Order: sequence, then structure tokens, then C-alpha cells
Amino acid sequence: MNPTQLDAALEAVLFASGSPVSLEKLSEIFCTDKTETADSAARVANRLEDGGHGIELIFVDGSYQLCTKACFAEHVKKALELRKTPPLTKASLEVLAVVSYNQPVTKSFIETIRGVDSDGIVNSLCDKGLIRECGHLDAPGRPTLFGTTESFLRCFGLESISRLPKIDLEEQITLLPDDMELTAKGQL
Amino acid sequence: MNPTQLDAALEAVLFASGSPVSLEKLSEIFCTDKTETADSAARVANRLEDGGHGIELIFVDGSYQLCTKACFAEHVKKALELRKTPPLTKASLEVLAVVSYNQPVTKSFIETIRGVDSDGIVNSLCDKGLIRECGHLDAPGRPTLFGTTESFLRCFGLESISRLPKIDLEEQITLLPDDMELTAKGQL
Amino acid sequence: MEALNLKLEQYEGPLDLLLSLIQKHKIDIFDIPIAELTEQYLSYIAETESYNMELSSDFICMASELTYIKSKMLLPVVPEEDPRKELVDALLEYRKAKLAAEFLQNRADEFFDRFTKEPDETDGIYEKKHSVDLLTEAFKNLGKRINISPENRVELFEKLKKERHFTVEEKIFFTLRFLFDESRHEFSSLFNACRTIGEIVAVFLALLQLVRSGRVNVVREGTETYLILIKNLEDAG
Repeated sequence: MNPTQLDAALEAVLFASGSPVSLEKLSEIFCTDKTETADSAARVANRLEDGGHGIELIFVDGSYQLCTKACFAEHVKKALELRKTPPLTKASLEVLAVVSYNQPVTKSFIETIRGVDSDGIVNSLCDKGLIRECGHLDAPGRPTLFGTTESFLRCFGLESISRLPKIDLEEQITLLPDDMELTAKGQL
Repeated sequence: MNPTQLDAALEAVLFASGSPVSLEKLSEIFCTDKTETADSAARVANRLEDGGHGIELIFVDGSYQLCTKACFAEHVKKALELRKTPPLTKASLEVLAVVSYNQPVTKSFIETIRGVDSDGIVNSLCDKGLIRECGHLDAPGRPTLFGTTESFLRCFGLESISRLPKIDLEEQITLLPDDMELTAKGQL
Repeated sequence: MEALNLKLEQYEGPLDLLLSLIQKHKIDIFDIPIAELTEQYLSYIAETESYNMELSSDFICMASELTYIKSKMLLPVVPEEDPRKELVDALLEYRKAKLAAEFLQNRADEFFDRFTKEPDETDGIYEKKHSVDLLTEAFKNLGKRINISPENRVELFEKLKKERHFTVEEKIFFTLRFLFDESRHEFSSLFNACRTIGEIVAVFLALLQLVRSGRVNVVREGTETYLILIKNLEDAG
């Protein structure tokens, strides 16, 4: 391989790896000596420094890695969030409804109300930061209790849990008074 | 953002996302109109074509994605410690052909065309992410329907399913016209 | 007839084999001399079998189908539809698939080995905005469900919350105290003070632990069972 090909191959390998790759391993992959590999990495790093590139090559702890330039963090975050957050499913909303109206609740309470296993959904809502563990029920097995988070309030434009619309058993929803709705909107 | 910054940001976002990002999403992230975004993608794609780069920008099914150039596959596989992936078998290619040209299709349709049991191959292509379940046929037994994935398009260098050439029975494959370039460059 | 130096493994199935035979003998697919083709097909099958190679049922199936078509062609009455039509259609469809597969093979050679990258990790906090109606709506739907299944009432859980619970540990102390005088106690008397099934279970589990650790001896005399506390551990057994 000539230097240009080596540079390109190195870029390809670092890209596909995602995580850091050591100088040794790179040299092994390309059958080059370490100086050659390091030189190639330096050339690639140099070229990526150009303002038209959004990624850079960093050297940490004897390993090379490609990563996005810090100045694009905001765009990257936006992109990953858009990707990572498909809208909440009907099942997730149900669990959120149970948790928000009855908190703190255990998983088995949620399952009793919903009539279906809700383990996966509870975990995924925890990962999403919409609910969190908030203690243990003083009962056999000391089951974990779950409650909603501040992110949850932000997400649904609520100032506090007490602002959740009241629901009576006739399945009528008492609507938010107009002024309260405005407050909620103000949170958006 | 000026065009250079936009190019860099686009590269960063596509790098971080890994998976394809649609033109719409990119425009939303950068607050640009679609033409601007497409122009930027075309510039990035163009620049990455340079022999010194190991990655390329491709346009698949309305979305952009960064991937390594095929010519560095050997090195990448070594880095990822992938066993030499066996090339697709004749049988796999036949199943892919039937699915891609007739999707969505059921297993029994595939078997009718091929004249042999294709269960194992269908499953292994699902595992490879080249085809996927995409619903059920509204018929007795509600058999599963299969279609191709975005990975399929990428792996076969197709911008979309509509780019599959017509096949006539004179055994001539209508080749893709040259202008149907399959990288994002075609978007210019 | 020309020797068939064809190997089974190279064929995906009977249709593949038939297409090869058709190609090899430059047969017009739209006017297949079915008797000839059947003969060739069968001799191929026979040859494969003579090598003791296993034939998939698909190949056998096709053999019988070909024979059937052949016999139909021999009938003096002209059938309404060409008996070969179905086979020809299948062969044409399969040939299309093969051509498409060839195309895909060429594309794969060029494009298959492009690798993508895993998405970068994010903290994953959900930040989309929703109307609170979505929640009330979901709750409303659940409300219906609760009414449908009254046995799944919330009270069921409330009871669990209010009821007193007994641990095995506390019941171990209870049992030791109960047997402290080292005299014989009737087995059932240990449970006299128990108010709930849960408490009985806790006491029984405590007793099992004490017996296992050699602190309590269970003595059986006639129909009666007694419990005795062992103070000196060496007496256990």
C-alpha cells in the first residue's frame, strides 16, 4: 500500500471500529511498522482538521479513534435524540398514566391494573428518564417503587404532579381550567 | 452556518448516527431547506471520493449514510475480527431476488418460484438484516410477509427498490444507466 | 444420449436442473419436447441415485410431474390447455429469479463489503413534548379495564401494604423464647398464637431452621410430636 491508500484504509478501519484502536493493532492489520502507522494517522488527523470536516482523529492512551468535533455537539445531540426517541407507544403511555396517577407504585401494581406484563416498558421508561425508582414498598420482597421524574413533567408540560387533570370514575375527564393550560403551555 | 460549516456539521451528524438519516431529518437538524442539505451532502460525498479517504457518503432510500469503501473490506474485517464472511450463496441470492422483485412476499411464494424449501435461507437472511418481516398476508393462517431492508439496498448499491433493473425473458438484464450513480453525488 | 456429467449439488432444485438441461440441449422453452426432457431428467436422477447420493423430495416430485405431463401429452384427445403450460410458466418465473440473482451477485461484488458504524451513545433522556391529553386518554382506557375485571382491584394491593408481615428471623427468637424452659412442648402449641397463614408459615420456617442447626429436637411419641430446646449443642442429633 502506498501512503495514500494506507491513510484511506486507516480511516476506514477507525470508522468501522467506532471505538479506539491501538497503534499495535493497526500496524498488525496493515502489516506496517509502528512509525508508518503513526505517520499515516498523523496525516489523516491533519487532513480532518480542515474546517470542512466534522470529525477528527484523536490519540488517547496509545489508541486512535475517530469522533465528532466538539463544536458540532449540539447538532449531533439533536440527531441522536431524534433517532433515539420514537414517540411513546400506547403501552408506554398506559404505564406512565398508571405511574403518574398512583405514584409511588410497584411493577406488580402496574401489571395488575394493565393486566399484562409490563417489565420491559417500565425499564425502558426508566432508561428514558421519565420514571425512576424511588424507594421500596414495606412488603414481602420489598418491591421497588416507581414514580415520575422532572423530565416527565417537562415532557407533558406540567408544573407539578398535582396539575394532572382529575379523572373521576365516570370516565369523564375534568378539563384543565384555561389558565392552568396556559401555565402548562408555558413549560413547553 | 456557511456552506463549509454545514458540510462539517453534516459529516459529524452522519458519523454519530451511524445509521441512515433522512434528508428531511437532516434539514430539520440544521434548519436548512432540502436543497441546501442535499447540496451539502453532495459536496461531502464528492470530497470523500478522494483516494485518500476510506469512507464514502451514500444515498439510500431517501437517506444519507456514511460507510467504508468496499475496497478496504479486508482490513476492516481484520479489525472487527470478523470471520471471512462467506459470500452469499446462490440460494441466498435467489431468495433475495424473489423477495426484492416481488415484495412483500410470503415464504410459500418464494418456495413456489424456486421449487424448493427455502425456510432456512429466509431465516438466515432475516438474521443478516437483508430482509425482514413486514406484516401478514390477509389470508387463512395470516402468513408472514417479507420485504427487503435498507441494509439490502446498501449492500447491493441500490438507491431504492425502484432502481432494480427490469428483467426480460430474452435473458438480457437492462443495465442501470450510467447516470444512475449510486452515491449521494447523484443528488447534485 | 450424451453422458450427464452433472452434479446434484450444483443445482438449487429441480427447476434449476431442468433449466440447465434445456439450455444444454438448446431446447425451445416454449415448445418443450416433454418426452425427451423427461427421459433426460429421469436418467439424471437415476445416475445420482446410483452413486447412493441422497435426492431431495423436490427432485422426485418433479420426476412424477414430468411423467404425468408426458402421459397427458400422449392422450389421443387434445386437452384444452397445453399440459406443459404450468411447467413452462414455473420455468420462466424461475429463470427470471435466476437472472435477478445474477444481477444481485454482480452488485454484491461491488457493494456488499461496505461497513457502517454503530451509532454513538447518548444519555437517552426522553425530551419530546406531549400533550397531557395523551396521559388522561391512556388512563381513561385503563379505567374501563379495571371495571371489567373487579378481582384486579387496587385494594388487593392495599391489603398487602397494611397487613403486618412476619420475618423468619423474628419467629426464630419467638420459638427460642417459647421453648426456653427446655421442657417438652406439644408441636401444635407453637402455633397457638398465630393469627394468619403468613405467620404460621414464618413460624414453621423458623422451626425448620432451628431443627437444621440442631437447636431444637423433634421427638415423636406415639401419635404425639413434641419439641424440645437443646441448650448444649453437643446433645443435638
